[in-house]
Amino acid sequence: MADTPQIVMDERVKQISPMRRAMIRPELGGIVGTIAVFVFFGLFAFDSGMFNSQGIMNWSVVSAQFMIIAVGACLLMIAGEFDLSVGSMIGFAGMMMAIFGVTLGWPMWVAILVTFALCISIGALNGFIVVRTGLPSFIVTLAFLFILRGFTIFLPQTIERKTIIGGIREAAEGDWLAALFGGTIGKGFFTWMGEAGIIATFERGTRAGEPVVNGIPMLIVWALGLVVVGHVLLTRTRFGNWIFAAGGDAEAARNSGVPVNRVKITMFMFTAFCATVFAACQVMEFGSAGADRGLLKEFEAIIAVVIGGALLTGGYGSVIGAALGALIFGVVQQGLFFAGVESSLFRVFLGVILLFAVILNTYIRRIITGER
Amino acid sequence: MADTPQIVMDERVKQISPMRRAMIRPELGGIVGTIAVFVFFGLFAFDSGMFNSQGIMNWSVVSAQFMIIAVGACLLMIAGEFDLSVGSMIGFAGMMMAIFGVTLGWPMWVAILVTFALCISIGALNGFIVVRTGLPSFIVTLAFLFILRGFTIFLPQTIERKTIIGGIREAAEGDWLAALFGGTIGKGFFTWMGEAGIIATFERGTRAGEPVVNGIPMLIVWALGLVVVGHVLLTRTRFGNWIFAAGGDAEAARNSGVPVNRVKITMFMFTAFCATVFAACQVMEFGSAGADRGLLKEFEAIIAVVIGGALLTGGYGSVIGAALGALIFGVVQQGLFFAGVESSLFRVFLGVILLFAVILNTYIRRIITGER
Amino acid sequence: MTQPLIQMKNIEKHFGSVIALAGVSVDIHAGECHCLLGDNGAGKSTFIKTLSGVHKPTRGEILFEGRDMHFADPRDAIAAGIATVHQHLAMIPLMSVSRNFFMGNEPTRKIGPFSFFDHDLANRVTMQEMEKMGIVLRGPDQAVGTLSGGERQTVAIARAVHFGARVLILDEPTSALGVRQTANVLATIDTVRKQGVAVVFITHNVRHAMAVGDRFTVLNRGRTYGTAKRGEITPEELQDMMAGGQELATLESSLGSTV
Amino acid sequence: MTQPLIQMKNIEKHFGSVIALAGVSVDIHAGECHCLLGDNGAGKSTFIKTLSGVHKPTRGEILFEGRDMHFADPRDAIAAGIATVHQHLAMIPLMSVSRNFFMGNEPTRKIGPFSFFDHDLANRVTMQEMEKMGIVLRGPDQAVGTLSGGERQTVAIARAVHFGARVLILDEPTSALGVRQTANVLATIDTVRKQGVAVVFITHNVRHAMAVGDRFTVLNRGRTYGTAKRGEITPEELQDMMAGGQELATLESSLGSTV
Amino acid sequence: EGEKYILVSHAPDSDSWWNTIKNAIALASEQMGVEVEYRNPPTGDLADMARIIEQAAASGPDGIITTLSDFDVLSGPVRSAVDSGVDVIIMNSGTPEQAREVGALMYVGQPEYDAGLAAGERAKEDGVESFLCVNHYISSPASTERCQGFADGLGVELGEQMIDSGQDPAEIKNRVQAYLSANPDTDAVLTLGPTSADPTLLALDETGMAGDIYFGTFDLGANIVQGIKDGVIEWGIDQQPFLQAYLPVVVLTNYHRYGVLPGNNINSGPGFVTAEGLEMVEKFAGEYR
Ligand SMILES: Nc1ncnc2c1ncn2[C@@H]1O[C@H](COP(=O)(O)OP(=O)(O)OP(=O)(O)O)[C@@H](O)[C@H]1O
Ligand SMILES: Nc1ncnc2c1ncn2[C@@H]1O[C@H](COP(=O)(O)OP(=O)(O)OP(=O)(O)O)[C@@H](O)[C@H]1O
Ligand SMILES: [Mg+2]
Ligand SMILES: [Mg+2]
Repeated sequence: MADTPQIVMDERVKQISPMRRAMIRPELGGIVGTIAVFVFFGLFAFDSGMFNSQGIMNWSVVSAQFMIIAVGACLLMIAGEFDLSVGSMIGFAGMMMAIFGVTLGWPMWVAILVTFALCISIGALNGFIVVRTGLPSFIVTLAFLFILRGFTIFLPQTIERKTIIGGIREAAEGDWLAALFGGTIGKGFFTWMGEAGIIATFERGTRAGEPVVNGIPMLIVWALGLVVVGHVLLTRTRFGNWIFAAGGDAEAARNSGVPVNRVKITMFMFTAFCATVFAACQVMEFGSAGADRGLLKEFEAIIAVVIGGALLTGGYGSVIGAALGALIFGVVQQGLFFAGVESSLFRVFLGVILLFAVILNTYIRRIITGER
Repeated sequence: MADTPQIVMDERVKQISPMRRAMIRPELGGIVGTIAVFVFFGLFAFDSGMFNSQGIMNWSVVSAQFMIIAVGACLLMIAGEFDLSVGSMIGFAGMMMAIFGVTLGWPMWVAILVTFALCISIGALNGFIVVRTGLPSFIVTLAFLFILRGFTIFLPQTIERKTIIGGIREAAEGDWLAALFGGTIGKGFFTWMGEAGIIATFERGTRAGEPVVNGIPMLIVWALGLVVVGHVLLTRTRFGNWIFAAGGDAEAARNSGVPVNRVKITMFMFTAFCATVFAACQVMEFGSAGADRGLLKEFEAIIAVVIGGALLTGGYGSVIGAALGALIFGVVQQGLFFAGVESSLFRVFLGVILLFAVILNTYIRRIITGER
Repeated sequence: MTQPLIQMKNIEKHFGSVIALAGVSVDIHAGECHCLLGDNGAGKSTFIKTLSGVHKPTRGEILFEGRDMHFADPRDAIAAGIATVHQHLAMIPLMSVSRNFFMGNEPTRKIGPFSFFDHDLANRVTMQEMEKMGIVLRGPDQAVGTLSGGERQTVAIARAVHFGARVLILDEPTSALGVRQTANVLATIDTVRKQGVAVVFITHNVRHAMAVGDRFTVLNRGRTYGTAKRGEITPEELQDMMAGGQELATLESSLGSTV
Repeated sequence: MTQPLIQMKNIEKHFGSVIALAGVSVDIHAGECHCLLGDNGAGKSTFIKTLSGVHKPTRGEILFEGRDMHFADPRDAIAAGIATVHQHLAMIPLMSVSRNFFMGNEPTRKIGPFSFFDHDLANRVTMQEMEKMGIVLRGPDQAVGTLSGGERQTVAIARAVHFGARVLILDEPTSALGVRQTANVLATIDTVRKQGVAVVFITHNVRHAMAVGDRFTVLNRGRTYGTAKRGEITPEELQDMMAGGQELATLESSLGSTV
Repeated sequence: EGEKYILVSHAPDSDSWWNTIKNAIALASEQMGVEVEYRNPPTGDLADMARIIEQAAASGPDGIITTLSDFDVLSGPVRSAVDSGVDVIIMNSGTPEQAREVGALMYVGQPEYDAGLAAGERAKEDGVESFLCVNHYISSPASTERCQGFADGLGVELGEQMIDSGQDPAEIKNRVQAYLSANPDTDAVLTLGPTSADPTLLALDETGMAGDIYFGTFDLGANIVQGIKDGVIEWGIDQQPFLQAYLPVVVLTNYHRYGVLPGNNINSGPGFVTAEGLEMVEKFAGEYR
């Protein structure tokens, strides 16, 4: 029998320094972008109030919103699919909560739970159609974009004779589950900070004397929670490996014993879950559900994920990256307002940043994966 | 030397009947859909005015609109890319014509030509970025969706202090080029038909006695022209073969001597051209350009193309199919109005039709291409 | 002769109007290398895919140690100890070598109620196994996409050997490999066989088949054309069988000996 | 000896930090089959891609009939009479056989000022050429995706033969083929060579190389390892060269003869 | 009996303000015994709306009630409808002059620019010198006109005081906060409807500026009414959409049945709703108000 010949390192490849190797990771684009964005606004909008406690809370909340849907979109995209119905799902979920909780008068926690169940089932249906027919998810979820939005307008109009249903805050008063989405935490701490003069207090109006920021909204808690869960799931579990495999090459993964269909359907469900969390937080904060909620959110989620370094075609990406993408997106959006840039130019900036981000990320990814 | 052994037909495959083979073509889904749609509305909306001269003109014009952008989107999609910036491009092109022709007061034909040049260059830029960086066209054109829309809002806002610029009809009066987009043809014939009582005439006002439909709008002429040109280009020319090849497998095509980059960039330019034609017809007909023109038209184009049987991933499709897809889309959209369906349910129908159409088309395609 | 590890009886497989397998029977014994030969499109890949759970046979039965087996999907086959290296590589270029190595068989470690992917173990095992095959990786987190074709093939085989306790199926593993890599793979087959594993080896190369095969089954147009034992058949006879029984005499004379 | 049709001198090709070719020189003569051999990753495909215009060499020169040549892209090479069948098939599964056959070389017919794709001619030629190769198509509009792998390979070769007036490059055309199909391809190479075409044939199979090759160049790690003429070298020597000069003696003894 | 009317709006079908309109025509059709259909361009694209008017005319109704949010785009189709024998009433946007020009019977509504101007003048009296206009529908010309009118009423440049807020409530809220903390000496906030007013209310509440900053809004909704009641919102400009839809139906029906027609246009707004007399408003906000 042959003793296997010793194969040595290829002398035809230049070695990459360990320092460079440590830096080259999927999140790098996101990290660089985040630093760039903060430096930029630190220079041009520092005295606009963007970095006082209120300002920080301002862009944090916006970024947290993006983060919630970006986590779902990121995992789904890594699993090789994407979901254009996220925005419509947000509108639909909010409306269903309002119809169940206000119009039908169910206890709010029942309304919320039933809505979650309903939306996750729709996510599963999306996924089921995609894996069963082999159609591109672009088309299938585009169909659901229309279908869900149609129902979101049609149902309240038929049932309640209006397209905004209010009174949710009142209906949710004292509800244990609603408090998980609508409240804030750390109120005591912020009050103390306000008294100690660490953060500013209101000088005028009905709440003079209270601290300008009176707690961390649950929205932010959810966002961070989802990012952590998503990150651990993706990088530290067996299921995470399956997500990468399903997106990298579904056929190969299936042949290696990965239950690809289950993975994909689960990810569609998780995306729907994230959209519903988004809707629940929004409905509880604003107290009303409208038929126009969530418009274009699917694109915003995809943009955050792509800025965060994920590959549109699946199999590559990181939740931390997506979260940083959401942060960049939120900071830029709010920062332009703080900096006083003409607001209709926001879209132009967004487009340009998106282009630069993907070009940077492509470059990084090629180094990592040896893609050609 | 070996005489090459004679390989006979494989006995392990059932033969397909010639009849079935003749029917199985990319357009089949579109043809079946068209027939189904007309039968449906013939039954349910016949006496609603949908099939009188005015009604026919109505859905014809709407379908023609879809057709113009669908032809571009179809060829681009067959070449393996797609363009999400079509809608923004429509808004942008119209706005530029208005700014050049009205605000700056250039002769309308100069304004139109400069706009065409500008928009086609933007299309080329889109294409150039896509082929150069190898980024998915989804992302690149999404960036341009935002950038162009941003400028479409920003420019008139800054220059004219409003988001809508009117007075184009006046500026275009007597312009030879504008007439190519805004006028009608066959006036004499329609007048005769009106006099002969074949079609209805106006009952009052300054136009009393004239026929209600007084000619075929140039929009329809453009649509049919583009469909014919697109179809011939795709099926009967060498360039058409390159389009299929570029979309089927860019690498393989390149190795076989197909100038893939040129083909793709040209198709991006052609899509931009179609969008500009759309914008020109709209602007000339309505006499004003607004920042909200063309919203979501990119999806409508893609939907028409996909209903028409093209493959989202490129390399397969037909212009005739796309045109039928546009016809179906237009007839359904207007027909639902004629049939008096609750308008918020329109989207639900659209989504459901889209799903059915793609499932049917996938089935047909698998038979043709032996895809697995 | 002992009881075969796997008996496949009259397997048929239809894809719509295409009849890929029209009745194929093969026995596979432990510690033996069974070569599957045949023309392009004869149905070899389809046949082993029914064995590895990718396709469900339309008709026919699979006996594993005498008991009836039904694989719903590849996971079941893998769980039963059947490891497969498919013709079109089952590697995911964007993923790291160690993630690929353990794809579908991830080792887990419990921390409290949760079980986590045990990266340390995975990395260690991967480096070890690859070293055994004579390939030194830059690191276990190197993406498979950066490996050469031969190296990838080796990862796939190493993986199958590591997990494939009972049966190892190799679908044309050597077709794209250089001479040295081929020698390596053949040597590995030899080792594995001697460890008592049943090997199913598909190839178009008569010499590769003769080098390691114990038995040779030739498929032709979806049917078993015949089975022969090592020593009972000459390379030339085998070659004629593989070409579907056609004598390639004319070619031989002008181009010399067996191809 | 006559002037070579193509001389490639000291070709180097770098991809970023990867040095794929570190200086390779090869002469190609008309009417001769030149075999290119070597380990996986030796640079064979990269080398022929510089010849077929896919890659621009980083350094080195290509002389075509003694004149300096620069190919900006594959079209130029094709125009100069260099036809290539790439290792990873250059066929588009969704397109019909005749469209594939003429891809990049579409025959046109003028009607007025416009030139149209001449479908009739294309279909006729395709059917003829495929029949010559022994493959009867259902029709010229059958999609390539419905052909078996071997049939596709044959289309690619038929296409290259049909258009490749001067030089025909085949990158591992036989690696996935059955015995009969392989014999077919080798016979085709023989025919074409006798018609005065220069053939460049890449393979890992020593026997295939010996069967049709007139000269053999072995690449190793991006460099020319050596060139030999038919009759000057034994299969065993050639095999040792291909494995990078390592003697495979141990393997030989246990598994018998050349693989 | 059973006359058929079609009401065409320019709003995308997610715009909630039009809900009142739908309710009004439902009520009017029931009371008058006529059939009224509601149509709108799904994305709010005015060019699509022109097609809908053509379509409506083709389906041969007795009358069409439509907005005239872009005269250039809509005048052609409306005039064709009139000429082909369909009676048209212009509602909501447009001006009485434009209505006359296209041959409509009458105009019912609130000229947007004038409403903005009136509001601006009122605010000026109250000592406002700078403001923020939260435009949630920037691509619609009517909403820009409101802001422009308000600026002209105040006698200041509009400039960058109008922001494109988008339609997501959280983004609106945070953009308003961002603007206000970057421009702390802003005197007033003007919102253009419930979509932007509701989040703005929250924004002001959170920044503690509620009740302190001068806050006016167009159109009513449940939260706006509550805001007026709480003293956070100074006034809401009520254009009474109910009347805009209800009256044309009644007018058309009576015109067709008895040949009677009011001699003049009807300005349904601007009416300023303030803290006084809120009861009925409160009860029906978002439904009939
Ligand atoms: N999923 C499928 N759908 C339809 N036909 C199929 C499918 N898979 C295989 N076939 C057909 O079944 C036949 C057998 O294919 P298979 O891949 O098993 O051949 P093979 O013996 O492995 O050939 P090769 O030596 O070229 O790999 C071929 O005619 C092929 O076209
Ligand atoms: N586009 C590219 N970018 C980076 N590296 C490349 C590229 N193409 C080839 N290489 C590298 O160049 C080397 C030579 O590759 P090539 O494909 O020419 O080998 P080969 O001799 O054809 O091997 P095989 O026998 O496996 O086909 C390999 O190390 C390969 O990884
Ligand atoms: Mg096979
Ligand atoms: Mg190669």
